[in-house]
Amino acid sequence: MVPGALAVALLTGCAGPTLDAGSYRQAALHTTIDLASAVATAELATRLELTGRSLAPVTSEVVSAAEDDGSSIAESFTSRQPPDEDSRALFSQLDDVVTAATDALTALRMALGLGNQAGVRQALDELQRARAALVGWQERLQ
Amino acid sequence: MTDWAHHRFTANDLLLDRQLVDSRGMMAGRIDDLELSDPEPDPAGGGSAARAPVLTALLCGPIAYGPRLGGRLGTWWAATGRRLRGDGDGYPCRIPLSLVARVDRMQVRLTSPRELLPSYRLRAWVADKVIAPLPGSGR
Amino acid sequence: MKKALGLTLGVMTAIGGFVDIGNIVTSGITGARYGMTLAWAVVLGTIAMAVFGEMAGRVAAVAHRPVYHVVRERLGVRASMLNASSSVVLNVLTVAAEIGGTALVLQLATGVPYLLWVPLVAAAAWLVVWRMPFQRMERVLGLLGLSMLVFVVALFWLPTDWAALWDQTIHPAIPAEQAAPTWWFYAISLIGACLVPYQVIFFSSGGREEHWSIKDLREMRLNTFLGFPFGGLLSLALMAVAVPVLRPLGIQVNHVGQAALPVAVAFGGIGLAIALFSFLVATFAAAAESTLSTGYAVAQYFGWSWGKARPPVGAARFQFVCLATVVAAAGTVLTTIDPITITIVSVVLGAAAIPLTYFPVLVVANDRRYLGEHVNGVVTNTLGTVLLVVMVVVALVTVPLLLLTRAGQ
Amino acid sequence: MRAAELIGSRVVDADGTQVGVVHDLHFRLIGRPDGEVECELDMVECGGIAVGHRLGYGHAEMTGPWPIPRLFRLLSRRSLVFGWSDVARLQPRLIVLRVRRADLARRPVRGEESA
Repeated sequence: MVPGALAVALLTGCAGPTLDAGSYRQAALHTTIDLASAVATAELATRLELTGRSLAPVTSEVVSAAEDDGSSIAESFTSRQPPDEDSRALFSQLDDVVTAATDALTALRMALGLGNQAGVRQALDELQRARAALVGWQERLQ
Repeated sequence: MTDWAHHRFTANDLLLDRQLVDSRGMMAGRIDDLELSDPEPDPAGGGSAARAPVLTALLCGPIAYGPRLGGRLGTWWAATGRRLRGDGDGYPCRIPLSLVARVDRMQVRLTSPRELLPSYRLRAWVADKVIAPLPGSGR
Repeated sequence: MKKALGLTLGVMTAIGGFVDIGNIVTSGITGARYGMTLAWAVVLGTIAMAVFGEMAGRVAAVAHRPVYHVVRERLGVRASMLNASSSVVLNVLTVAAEIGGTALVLQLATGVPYLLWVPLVAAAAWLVVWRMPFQRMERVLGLLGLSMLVFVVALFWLPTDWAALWDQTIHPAIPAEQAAPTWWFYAISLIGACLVPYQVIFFSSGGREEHWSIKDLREMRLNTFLGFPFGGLLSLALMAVAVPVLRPLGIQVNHVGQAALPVAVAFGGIGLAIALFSFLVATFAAAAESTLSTGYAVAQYFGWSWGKARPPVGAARFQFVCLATVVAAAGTVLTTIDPITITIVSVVLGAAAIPLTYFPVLVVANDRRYLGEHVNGVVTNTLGTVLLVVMVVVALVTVPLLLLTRAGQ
Repeated sequence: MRAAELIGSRVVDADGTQVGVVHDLHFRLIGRPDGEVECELDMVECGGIAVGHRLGYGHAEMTGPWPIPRLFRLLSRRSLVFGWSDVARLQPRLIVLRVRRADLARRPVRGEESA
């Protein structure tokens, strides 16, 4: 009973409201780390696929999972209310990077699904740029 | 007659919560409680000692187990046991000492196969109604 | 010759049977996130598992008492009831994690959503419990589980910086950018993944299923002192392959697929297929074994017949409990709670629950009336007591850490 | 009478002083003249803490692990035993003795006597 109750408590307790600028910054840092992880996962899986070192269903599963992760990270980022003007500025700068990353993940998943080689390569380039931006932000926010 | 490995022992050491094994070596439940003869009223009213109770039977099954668990869960457990019995008898399943072959450190061994014990009913019900109808149950 | 074969088989089965979804997930996460700085937790968990397994196996072989037999006799009705019921809840959670894990691996391999696989996996696990003879189950699944050695081989193929790995292993320190509570939380999850209550219940009950006696002590010890540590080595390999591949890219492991990618980097599609196959076997075997363990625990507690030696009608209530466990576990996964979360919660709570079964076994392993000359020696007792203290500390800090870190997020 | 009715009962002595709670029953085998063997409840054990006893630490055969046997033996030193002949009357969940607490024997640490 206790483990069950705990599990429920853990699963229902989602990200609470952000209170001050410091914790908003912290949350932004986590967004960049988690999103960079999703982007890198998709990149790695796709590069393996392009060099014939993977299995097609695995690649497509790993990429869709990364896309899902990316959109839920983006969603919790945008749903957080910036507490002050600085945070608001941080949000608008970071939002472009976050959107670029999630869009590229979606584009990659679609191109893979269609077997569109050129689309895959283009999405990979976008992912690489998005990841570089995210890593840059990580260093700034740390 | 019961073969006792020890001639002095305590309930916790050799009897309570021990495994019952039937005459063919099959598991036959645990000893949930012990039945003792009722203490005889002291005729002298405090002078000479009354005769000490003696062990008469081993008790098992939910009706014996419930009171040992205690609390609301124990009461519920015993009540469920009574309902499953269905014959309105509120007394636990008894295994008289005459059915006990040997008591030692390893186990309590009975003289009869478990199918002949009164505590066998629930098991038989699960076996017949739930398990046997499934394919490959071995029946 | 036949004897030697039996010994080897036993050890190999112990290796293959050691790793389950808990090890796959926690090793993958920690390797990617912390490098080898938490390797000590796997070593500690594996030592504890070997010591505990050896004691439980000895009590099963000499005193003919599997774990929950001992628990009821030693703790009395009330304490053992609490003990057995928390163990059952935890086991159901573990079975859910294993079924969910198997289904996730199948989704990876086929693209069919895991929720569709859950009923099939549950039914297959139940069939193994229902009909497959014990030894065949243990050997087939254990030996196929050895395919996980592909992770060890991959480590030699990848650009592994052995000196750095070793340095992180022997100088455990919390990486600068990481929070301390989370690092400790994952330490506990690794200990919990190695030292799983169901595995000890399974090991000692399996000893009774195979009619161990004093003459089998040597074989039992080989299994625990060689098989389990080699299993621990597999866990370390799962952790280590993440270090050269995932960590430099900042990839955190949230899915089973990510944990298998390093093998694809090393060996391509074939390697990946073997890695997924090994995940499939390990999680499926664990689903069957943890289901059986629930049946063992309940049946031993009440003194019912149990085991796979006789047809199901001969152990009806035992089989009924196993069936109910599979149904409850499959139902838990079908609520769409993320199986990875179930896994982490189950290994961490498992670490907290270890003293419940460990302590009674430690006590009985010291009882001359049961074990005669085979009681614990000074070394086992010293080790056993130190580990008991460690496990009690782990149990006390687990729930606070679980809540503080939101299950390691 | 059932064992569960005795175990867990409170025990008070002749003066009404608390003696403890029953945690075990001691039996001995006695041969009757007709050759039957009966298993007689000859002593009742009571005390504050039953855990150590329940785990088996009332017996000298428990060899470790250090320091648990010593600890539990220390705790069980407070256990007392009385014979059935010391019982004045039985009430639900209560046993009244006819002797005083100070006159009761300490529980001996011993092994079983084999038949």
